[in-house]
Amino acid sequence: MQWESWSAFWEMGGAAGFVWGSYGVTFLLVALELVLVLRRRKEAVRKLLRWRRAIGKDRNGRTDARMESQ
Amino acid sequence: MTPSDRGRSLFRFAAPQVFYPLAGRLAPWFAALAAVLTLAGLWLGFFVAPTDATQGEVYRVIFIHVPAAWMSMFIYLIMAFWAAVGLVMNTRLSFIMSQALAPTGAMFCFVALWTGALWGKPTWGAYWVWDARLTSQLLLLFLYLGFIALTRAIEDPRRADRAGAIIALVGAVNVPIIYFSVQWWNTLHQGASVSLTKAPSMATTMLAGMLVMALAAWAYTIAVVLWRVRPMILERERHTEWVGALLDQESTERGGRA
Amino acid sequence: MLSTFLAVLRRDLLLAWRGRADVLVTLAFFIIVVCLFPFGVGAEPNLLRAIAPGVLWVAALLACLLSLHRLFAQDHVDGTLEQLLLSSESAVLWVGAKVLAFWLSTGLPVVAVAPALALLLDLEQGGLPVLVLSLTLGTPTLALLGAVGAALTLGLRGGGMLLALLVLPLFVPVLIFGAGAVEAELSGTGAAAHLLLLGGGLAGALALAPWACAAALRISTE
Amino acid sequence: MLSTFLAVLRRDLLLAWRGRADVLVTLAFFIIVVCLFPFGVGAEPNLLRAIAPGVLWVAALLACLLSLHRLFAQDHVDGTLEQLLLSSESAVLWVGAKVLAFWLSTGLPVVAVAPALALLLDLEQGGLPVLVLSLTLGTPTLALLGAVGAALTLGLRGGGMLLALLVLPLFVPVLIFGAGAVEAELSGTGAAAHLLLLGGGLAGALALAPWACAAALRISTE
Amino acid sequence: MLEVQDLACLKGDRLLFRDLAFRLQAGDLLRVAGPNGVGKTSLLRLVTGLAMPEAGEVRWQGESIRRVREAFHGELLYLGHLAALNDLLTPLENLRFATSAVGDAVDEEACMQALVRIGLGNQLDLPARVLSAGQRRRVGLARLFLSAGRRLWVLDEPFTALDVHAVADLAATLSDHCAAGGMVMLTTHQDAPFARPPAVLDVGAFAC
Amino acid sequence: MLEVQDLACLKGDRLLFRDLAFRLQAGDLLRVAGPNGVGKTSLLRLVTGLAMPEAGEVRWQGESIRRVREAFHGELLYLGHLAALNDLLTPLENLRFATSAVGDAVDEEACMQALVRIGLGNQLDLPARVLSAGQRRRVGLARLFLSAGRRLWVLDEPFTALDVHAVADLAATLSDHCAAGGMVMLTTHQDAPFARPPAVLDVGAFAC
Ligand code: HEM
Ligand SMILES: Nc1ncnc2c1ncn2[C@@H]1O[C@H](COP(=O)(O)OP(=O)(O)OP(=O)(O)O)[C@@H](O)[C@H]1O
Ligand SMILES: Nc1ncnc2c1ncn2[C@@H]1O[C@H](COP(=O)(O)OP(=O)(O)OP(=O)(O)O)[C@@H](O)[C@H]1O
Ligand SMILES: [Mg+2]
Ligand SMILES: [Mg+2]
Repeated sequence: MQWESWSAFWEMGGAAGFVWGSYGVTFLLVALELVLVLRRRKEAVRKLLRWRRAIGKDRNGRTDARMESQ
Repeated sequence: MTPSDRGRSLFRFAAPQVFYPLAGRLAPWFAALAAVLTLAGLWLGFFVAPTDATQGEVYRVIFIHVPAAWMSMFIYLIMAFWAAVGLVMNTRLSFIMSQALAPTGAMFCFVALWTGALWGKPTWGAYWVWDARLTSQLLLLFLYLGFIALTRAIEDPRRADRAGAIIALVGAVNVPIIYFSVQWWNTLHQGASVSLTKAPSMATTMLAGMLVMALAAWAYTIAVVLWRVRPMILERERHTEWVGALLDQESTERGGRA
Repeated sequence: MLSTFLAVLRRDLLLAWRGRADVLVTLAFFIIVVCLFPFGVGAEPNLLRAIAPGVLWVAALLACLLSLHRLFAQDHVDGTLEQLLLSSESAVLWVGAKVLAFWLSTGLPVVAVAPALALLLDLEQGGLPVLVLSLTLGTPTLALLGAVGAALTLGLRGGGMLLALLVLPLFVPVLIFGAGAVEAELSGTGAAAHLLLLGGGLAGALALAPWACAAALRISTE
Repeated sequence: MLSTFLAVLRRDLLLAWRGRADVLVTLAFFIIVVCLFPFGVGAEPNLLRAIAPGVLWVAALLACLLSLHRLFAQDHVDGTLEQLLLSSESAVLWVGAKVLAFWLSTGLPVVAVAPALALLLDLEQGGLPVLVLSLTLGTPTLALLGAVGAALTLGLRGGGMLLALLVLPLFVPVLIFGAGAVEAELSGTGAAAHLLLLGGGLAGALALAPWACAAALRISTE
Repeated sequence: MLEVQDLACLKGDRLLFRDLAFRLQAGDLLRVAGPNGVGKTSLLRLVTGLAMPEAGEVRWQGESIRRVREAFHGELLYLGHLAALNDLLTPLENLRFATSAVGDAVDEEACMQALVRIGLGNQLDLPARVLSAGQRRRVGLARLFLSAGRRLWVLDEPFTALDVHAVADLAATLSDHCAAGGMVMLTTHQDAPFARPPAVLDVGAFAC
Repeated sequence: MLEVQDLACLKGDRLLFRDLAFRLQAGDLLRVAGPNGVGKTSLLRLVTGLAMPEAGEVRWQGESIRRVREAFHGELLYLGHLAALNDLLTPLENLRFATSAVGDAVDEEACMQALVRIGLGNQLDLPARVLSAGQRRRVGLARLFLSAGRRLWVLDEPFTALDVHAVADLAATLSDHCAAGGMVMLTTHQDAPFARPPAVLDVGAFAC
């Protein structure tokens, strides 16, 4: 382990801006991509469900009704 | 032929139906692998690898810079490969794959540029020089953006698939041409005042960190692409019965939870 | 077989003639872009001379780029493209005819006035023949590559700009070798290698672009 | 009165949003043109630094020029313009709204990314604020002047190019003062005079261009 | 109300018609007739003030429309050959814009109802680009339901591309507008079931 | 001759029709009917091969048109909603190009006669831009007179914008083509005086 202290680690020998700037942006982008990708599926499912309801193919409308009556 | 037979023969794309659940099952494993490898790579990079004699600590950017640069190039090749498969075999899944790869490739491309620029300022004194490798990386970003912009601009998915495939292939033919032309262009003007190959010979721990991070990038890419492919499959196969059944199930689950 | 090729070629040239204003204006654009530089950069002769080949080539490239969207747009809007695609001839034929007519009516004039503009920017006289030769080899390549982009972006919103984004990375090698040829000649290295590569690029584009373009057109009109 | 202004502004911004790709692609075009220069001119940093303000301004001007034809073209083709001219409100109002929406969706992004590109060309940091200020004052002037040209060339064949020819002479003074401001700042003379002139130009254009544009539209649709 | 006097129209070197005159009063429905190319569209554009006549004058309430342009355009609804649709916007957005741009304050609900009434209830969210020929036409015609306040309707071939039901519907709407004191001037080559047979202006009779 | 099987057409989210099937034999005149937006134009484009079906097949002489594309297109004449006119060229130049581009060897004299016959004798030298709506349509239709050799005519709303005489004329031309062993498939919302009442294909019956 070559770091004397945590503060030395964060200073990165004076290159903090460059190193953490690189890592920060990279992980920010990765996080953003993950959020977008995972949200996209939920949105797609919601959109498709709305679409199925609109074209009246939603068999589940009936199942729901049955479940309520139970 | 009975009506129901006909209904089934209407939509006979078996592959997506198989691939969809498979992707859903595999993706978390790759994501976990990526997380573990990233942690290992960061530990190697920050706590095991020694300070560089000439550059000091700045060089630690290398652990994302190089894997990102590699990934951006690999991903373009894979993208073009799937595009070609799609055009030849006329399978929708291949087109979907190539479109799902593009954003991640563009992301890595941008990361390589960004980290390189931040690295360049302390080492070369400028964020950017028109070096051959840098320039071809920039053009690669444009190729990615063009592909994404084109496929997004076309609403009809079938047309978007094919048009995107054509531009991906044309781009793939051009990547080597660009690379060599840029190299030649640059060496004609200025002696290699800056050159990446002059980078310090690496300690083995550095190399190990870099390789582990590259593997992490691979695992991450696979996970993200599998996740991105799933909703794309759903949207395109929405007329099929299996998607219908799946959606019904999904909405019951939601209804049940509510 | 040849009849389709000739019919399309004849019509497109007739249209270019009928719309002479267009051709002249492509030229005018080329001239104006070149003339803008002294305004933007300042009138110092040494500086201008140093950037002259680059500016001329960039201007030629932009002039080509900006007229590209015209290549199929009108025919797409008025339905002519549909009719051509319903022709029983191979689409590669008439695509070739259209690109040829396009180059004759926009590329050739640019090549023709380039030497005059080079004199304006004080380019040394020795560079002129190489400039003309490099443009003669390079602009048809640009037209061929650009045609693929034009076909792909047909009828899309913001098509003109999207087109620019798609084809500019493809244009870069042509630009590098084109402008490079002139600079190499001026610096005494000799332009032969550059010109050979430009020629090779043209041959490659001739062999592949019409097919890609025909495929793209079928996709775009679906 | 304001309702027409707002309706047009809202719709045009909505359209810009709907066709986001467009806005992004205008930007991409700006970026690409700037990046082309090193390929044409060569990668020598000193040369690049010397031409940087000129190149940036010429690229901004071209990006504006190339999106100009979009300003009225679609509305003309689909008949919306006729309907707007049949509105009982003064045409100056909605012309103003259209130009404003146009600048917000194409000029503003260009102003926003210009500093990053300036770094790419290695422009000295001191010049950046002046560059941004000069573009902020200059690009709306370009949009206003360009709108008159766009209105005059509406529906003409080769409109895009004719437009370029018409408005480029008007754009040249803006270019001279815009690029000049940055160069003056870098050479230590101070950019105040240039910026004042740019501001004056903007005020003048704001006062006159919408009227000219409205008149031109009436003529073009007759 | 609307009065046309001695109108002549020159196109290129061809004088399409001359000495054309008619007047339109509250409740009138006028069908401009004549074979293809006789000058019907040209006449309509003269009447709306979009084009200027070679000779003669168009008067609104006794005043030349060039002098009372604003008042006249406030009372006029013109639907030409072109549908005035932006391909990227939905029918609803197009309709809202079309009304508010000419200064009619119409709320979204009313626009929606007009579209549903004209049979585009299922296409409210589609971009206009993908609509069929008849559906595009209908979006333009939906403005009729929102423009009862405008007295003069000038329509160039409104029945084009419409199916039979829509034609009957439209004819009824036009008849109603006239019954309520409005004026309608239209061209068409098709027969339509108007409540009362319309007056006919044969442009061919004034051709040169 | 022309055989359509199990055709399905998907537009965006909407399956317009499925399981659509019909056949067309020498001498048949088929009118594709249905309300606006049901999918008539879409069907015509599938039949010509300009668009690809979601499912099903179009067969020409028993072979899928994708396999015999060239032979099929050599026998086909398609006139769509768009007139395929270049605004700068005269009707004569447009017509000559339209015929020679698809490989029909037609000389100038024949083109001129076709234009005169369709009533454009006075407009031979005008640029297409200034033609009236009906005149533009006629230039497209003039191709019919020069395409007797093409067996299958597919026409999308050919009667649009035509005046009554032209409609009668066109109907007669179509009837003649069928009588001579050709096939015609058209859409229209107007009635036209055909020699024999055409067979009707109601797309609405296959709608989903
Ligand atoms: C914006 C600036 C930069 C860009 C676009 C860029 C791009 C690239 C690319 C594309 C690669 C992969 C090349 C290959 O594997 O063949 C790479 C590798 C590399 N880069 Fe950069 N780079 C930039 C700046 C820098 C800087 C400033 C340094 C350090 C002084 C640097 C050091 C390295 C090293 C050491 C490698 C690995 C070399 C190898 O594996 O052969 N890069 N870079
Ligand atoms: N420059 C010109 N020179 C000669 N004739 C012209 C010129 N411009 C237009 N025309 C003619 O003027 C007429 C314009 O007619 P217009 O469009 O008003 O006809 P229309 O009655 O609406 O016909 P349609 O029923 O086909 O819509 C056409 O006959 C056209 O040929
Ligand atoms: N992306 C889409 N999403 C949903 N519906 C669509 C989409 N694209 C087209 N449509 C619908 O498909 C239909 C296309 O119909 P088409 O143009 O074939 O109609 P048509 O029968 O020719 O009608 P018309 O008589 O009006 O010409 C329209 O109803 C349109 O709304
Ligand atoms: Mg008319
Ligand atoms: Mg239709």
